[in-house]
Amino acid sequence: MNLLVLMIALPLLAAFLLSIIDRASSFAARVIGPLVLLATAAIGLSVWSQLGDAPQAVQWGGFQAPLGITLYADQFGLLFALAMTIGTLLLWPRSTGNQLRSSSLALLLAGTGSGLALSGDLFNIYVFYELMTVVSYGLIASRGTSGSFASTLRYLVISGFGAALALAGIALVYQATGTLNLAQLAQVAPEKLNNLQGFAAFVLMLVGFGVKAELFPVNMWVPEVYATASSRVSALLAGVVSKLALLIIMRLLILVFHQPEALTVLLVLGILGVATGELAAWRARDLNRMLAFSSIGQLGVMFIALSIPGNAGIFAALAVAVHHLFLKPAMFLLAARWGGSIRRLCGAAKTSPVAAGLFVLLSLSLIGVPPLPGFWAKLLVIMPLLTLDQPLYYFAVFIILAAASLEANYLFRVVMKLYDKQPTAVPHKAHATADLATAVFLGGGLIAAVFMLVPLADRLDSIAAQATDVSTYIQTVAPQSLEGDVQ
Amino acid sequence: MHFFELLVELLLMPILAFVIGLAMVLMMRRIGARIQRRVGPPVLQPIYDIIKLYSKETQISHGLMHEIGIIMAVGGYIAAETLLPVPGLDGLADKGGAVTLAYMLMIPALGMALGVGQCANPNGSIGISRALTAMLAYDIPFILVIFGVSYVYGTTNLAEMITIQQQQGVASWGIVQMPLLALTALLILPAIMGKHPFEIYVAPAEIATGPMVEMSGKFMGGLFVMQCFQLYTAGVIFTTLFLGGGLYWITFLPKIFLVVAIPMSVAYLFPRYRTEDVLRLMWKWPMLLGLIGLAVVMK
Amino acid sequence: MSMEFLDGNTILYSAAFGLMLIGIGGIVISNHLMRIIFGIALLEAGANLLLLLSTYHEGASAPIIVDGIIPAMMADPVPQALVLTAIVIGVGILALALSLAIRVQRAYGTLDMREVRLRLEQEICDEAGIEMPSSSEKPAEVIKTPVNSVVQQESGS
Amino acid sequence: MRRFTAALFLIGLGVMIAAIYQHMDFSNTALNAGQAINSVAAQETGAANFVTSVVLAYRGIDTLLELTILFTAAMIGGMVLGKRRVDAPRDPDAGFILRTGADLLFPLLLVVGLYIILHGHLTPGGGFQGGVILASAFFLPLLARPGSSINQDVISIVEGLAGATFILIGLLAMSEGYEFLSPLFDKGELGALISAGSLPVLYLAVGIKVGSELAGLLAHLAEAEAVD
Repeated sequence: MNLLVLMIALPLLAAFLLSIIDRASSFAARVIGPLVLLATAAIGLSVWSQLGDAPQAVQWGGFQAPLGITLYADQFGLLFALAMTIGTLLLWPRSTGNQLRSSSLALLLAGTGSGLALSGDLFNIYVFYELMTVVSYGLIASRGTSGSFASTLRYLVISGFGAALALAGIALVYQATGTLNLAQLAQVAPEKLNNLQGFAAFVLMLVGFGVKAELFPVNMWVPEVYATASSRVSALLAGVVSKLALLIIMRLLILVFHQPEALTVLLVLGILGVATGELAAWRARDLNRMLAFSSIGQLGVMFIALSIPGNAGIFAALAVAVHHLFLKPAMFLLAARWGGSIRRLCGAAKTSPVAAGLFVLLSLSLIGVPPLPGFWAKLLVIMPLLTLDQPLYYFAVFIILAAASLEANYLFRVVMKLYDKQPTAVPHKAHATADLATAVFLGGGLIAAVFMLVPLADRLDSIAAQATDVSTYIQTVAPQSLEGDVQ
Repeated sequence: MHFFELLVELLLMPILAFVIGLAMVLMMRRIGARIQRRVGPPVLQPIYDIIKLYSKETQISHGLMHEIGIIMAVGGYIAAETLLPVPGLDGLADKGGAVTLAYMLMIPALGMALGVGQCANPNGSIGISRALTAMLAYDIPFILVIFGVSYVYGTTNLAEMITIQQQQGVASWGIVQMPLLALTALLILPAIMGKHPFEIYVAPAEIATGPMVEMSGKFMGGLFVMQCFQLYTAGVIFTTLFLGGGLYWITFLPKIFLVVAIPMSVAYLFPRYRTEDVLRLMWKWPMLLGLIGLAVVMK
Repeated sequence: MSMEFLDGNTILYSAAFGLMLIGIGGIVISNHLMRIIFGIALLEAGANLLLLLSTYHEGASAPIIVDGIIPAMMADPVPQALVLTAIVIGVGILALALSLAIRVQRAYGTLDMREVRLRLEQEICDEAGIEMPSSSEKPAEVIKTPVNSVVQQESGS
Repeated sequence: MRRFTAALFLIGLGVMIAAIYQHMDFSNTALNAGQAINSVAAQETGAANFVTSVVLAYRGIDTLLELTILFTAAMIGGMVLGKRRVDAPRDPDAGFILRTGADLLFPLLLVVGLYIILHGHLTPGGGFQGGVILASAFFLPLLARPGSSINQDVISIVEGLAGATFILIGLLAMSEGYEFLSPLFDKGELGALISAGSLPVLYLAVGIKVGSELAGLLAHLAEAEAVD
């Protein structure tokens, strides 16, 4: 028995019962969601503290792997599960007309995200992923404008396309190996998936799971959705949910797919993502879409990092992901009141000096100005790229550096407007206290990271090392062999 | 002991850079004067200028951000100096490398943007948005150069680059090995230095608008100091990448002065470019040259 | 692998891949939202069939014990359970897509994807207070609403 | 141009699929998780229908999640479609045949649906299939009488309780010291109606939940105002 499953089960239970609770007491319905998430976060933290170097595996229903479904908790997965839970808590969606539904959706998102981060079964990952997708449709559409419906529908089309492809990829994997358990796949993959079929399965799943990770060809939804969804939802999607999709791709790369071609595919798509995302952000004239495009670019950097073979790549991708996890939600929260045309921002620093200062700090970190954490994260990507000594990897370095100067350009265009003293016709509204407090909290995390760089890097390194430790994964899950016990 | 040595180096490097930068400013002005058939300022003029600027009353200050901006602009360069290896002083060069340097050189422009953005002057904003665009214009070819060079030497460590070039003689100098990239760097050098003919965003003295109007007294002094560092940095980077750096100041100094002098004397012959044209120019010719150069060295 | 042209596997796998191709074709080529949604449904059907085929072999009986008799060769129950799950998920998403399509149709008066995109872009730009960037592509011919004229006025002023 | 690119893309995809197909190994049928389940499922779960064992026991969490997906989809559907305006035009009344047929079929569908749900662990079928039949039982009258409507409040209570039951059974297993969603109760005789421990209870919850959610979703769609 392990309490870890409660991180998934409790939010689902609360979400199911929320409308019934609301009938009894609307106050209870308002507070129960955050309370449940606090409880699950506490469970996650307690498991984290006892985790140490030994990952844990839980079999749902007590059935032996690979027959049942495995829940695999290492620091890597648990980190993102906690990020999802705490992130949802911080960015608890507010909606005027649909508060009850929004609360249910937020609970579902937290539970699903934790499950996605911890799941050790291929099809189970697919189901979790689909649920998270559906929940994000709801969160986007909960704004209730016709634009949010249209962008949800377009998102749904791309997502549905990707999900079906991922399903086909899973079919190919099961066809080749006869198992869906990641640990067992890790055992048999070198023998059975190191061929064209395995590569095809990887590409199909990459496209499928890449939709949420804002992978290059399937990220057309990003600017529309982030421009039409409420800013808290955008912050959740761009900050946390995209990282979870990335985590799946990382897991698949580490455990199942070892083809060198797979890395090349990632590298090329990553480069294209960075180039298109940053150029589009440079051209964007409204803050929401600028941030959305820049998020595409950042995820492109993570894909480039993933394409570095071995431990260094996972470490670098993890560092960039964690940095982005703090940074993007804060930026979207600031964009809550500053959304719309950049030109309208003239002089906004006057009404909200704290927010403006914070925006400067976040921008500097995003560009990668030393000594802010963003710089070290990017350096972790660039350095191993340079040692690989291949033209395409060098080109990736060039793209990342060029992207940094583009970022500097467009972000400081915004900063300049903020500090412009010419008044605009419409006076600026100050930020909501909760938004600003959350953003300051996240920004404070960034600054704190500057002073704890070395221990932080060590910790991330150990997390990455644990994530890439395939043999421990197999030993912990210990799937029974399929040979012999068949008629 | 080791730590103390490093501390001295970190202090010494910016100071040296400042002094040499002052000399470069003087040289640049003299060149400009010669081309325009004037006598030019006396030897100590840059020092007089700084004293004058700092002793003048600061007429207007736009609050904290304004000052932070200038501090960032100068500080960025000071930090960059500690990353640039010069004869006898390595500083942080073997820790940072070319990539860190590329990021560092972005800071001053951002600092300027931050500071000037705070001013009420709309023309200041225009000037800064031009400055940012100009930065974008030269940064992309600049990065192209940096990574072509690191590809050839197989390292991003500037100190190692110097060692390689010094040990293997002139034939291994960057300018011989990759002339096209060197030419690219030379083309963008005036833009990196923020000098003629790519300086419309600064528009010093002649035009009564632009960011400089808001910079009086100590701010102007800060910018003047920054200019010294700017010239010095550009010269040292080029020398390190392409001219073998230097083991002794006696060979190193002529190189960096030459690097600054040559593009300056040519650049003074051209009229100023508009910012859009800078972007077009930079992304066309130096980019093209850089890409060809890259193709040549990567084969 | 059998080289016969029309063995069971060939036909079944062709059906699965064919359904997927038709579905993708519908999504990629068509502009009408309903057709795109049906394309997704077809693509899902193909993927489900592929999943079901993954451990298919001829002559296996259903994995059910009837009257205590255990069949000699039983089909693999896992893909069946997976496909059941996948179908239900597909139904949920399909219903959601249709609900959204109803609302989009009500708001924009059209289900043409290009036009929906254009209107969406217009809406985002209006909300943000910026001019819509003029596209180099030629505008969709079906547009009757004065989207273009608004753009021209704005850029002219 | 766009269509040309699309066609090119499709051709490329076709070639890729053909290549995969050429390399695919069709003989791989012996060694897989499903066959392993076939050999142990009867003892471990006590259900005669092994697919049910997989759906509810071995992969029970998948089932919980797909229920949640349906729940979420129904909830979002309600949110997106919104309430019907009072003065919105109604569909014309259905004819006599449909009305009578709906009335006649209602009890039959109810019985068949429940039968299929309750025999899910023995015969093909189960909560999902039976749930769909239940949903159609409640949906048919809506088609027959366009003015009438399903009480969405009741539906939301029923689906919430059914979903909670599923999770609570899982938590019950945890409180007894097993893992979440472990099979509970006496397994009984293989093939009997009352057997397989907690699986039929779970399937009943699934059936009711699927039925109420689909009915709610269909009702929302049917209620949606026709476009003028």
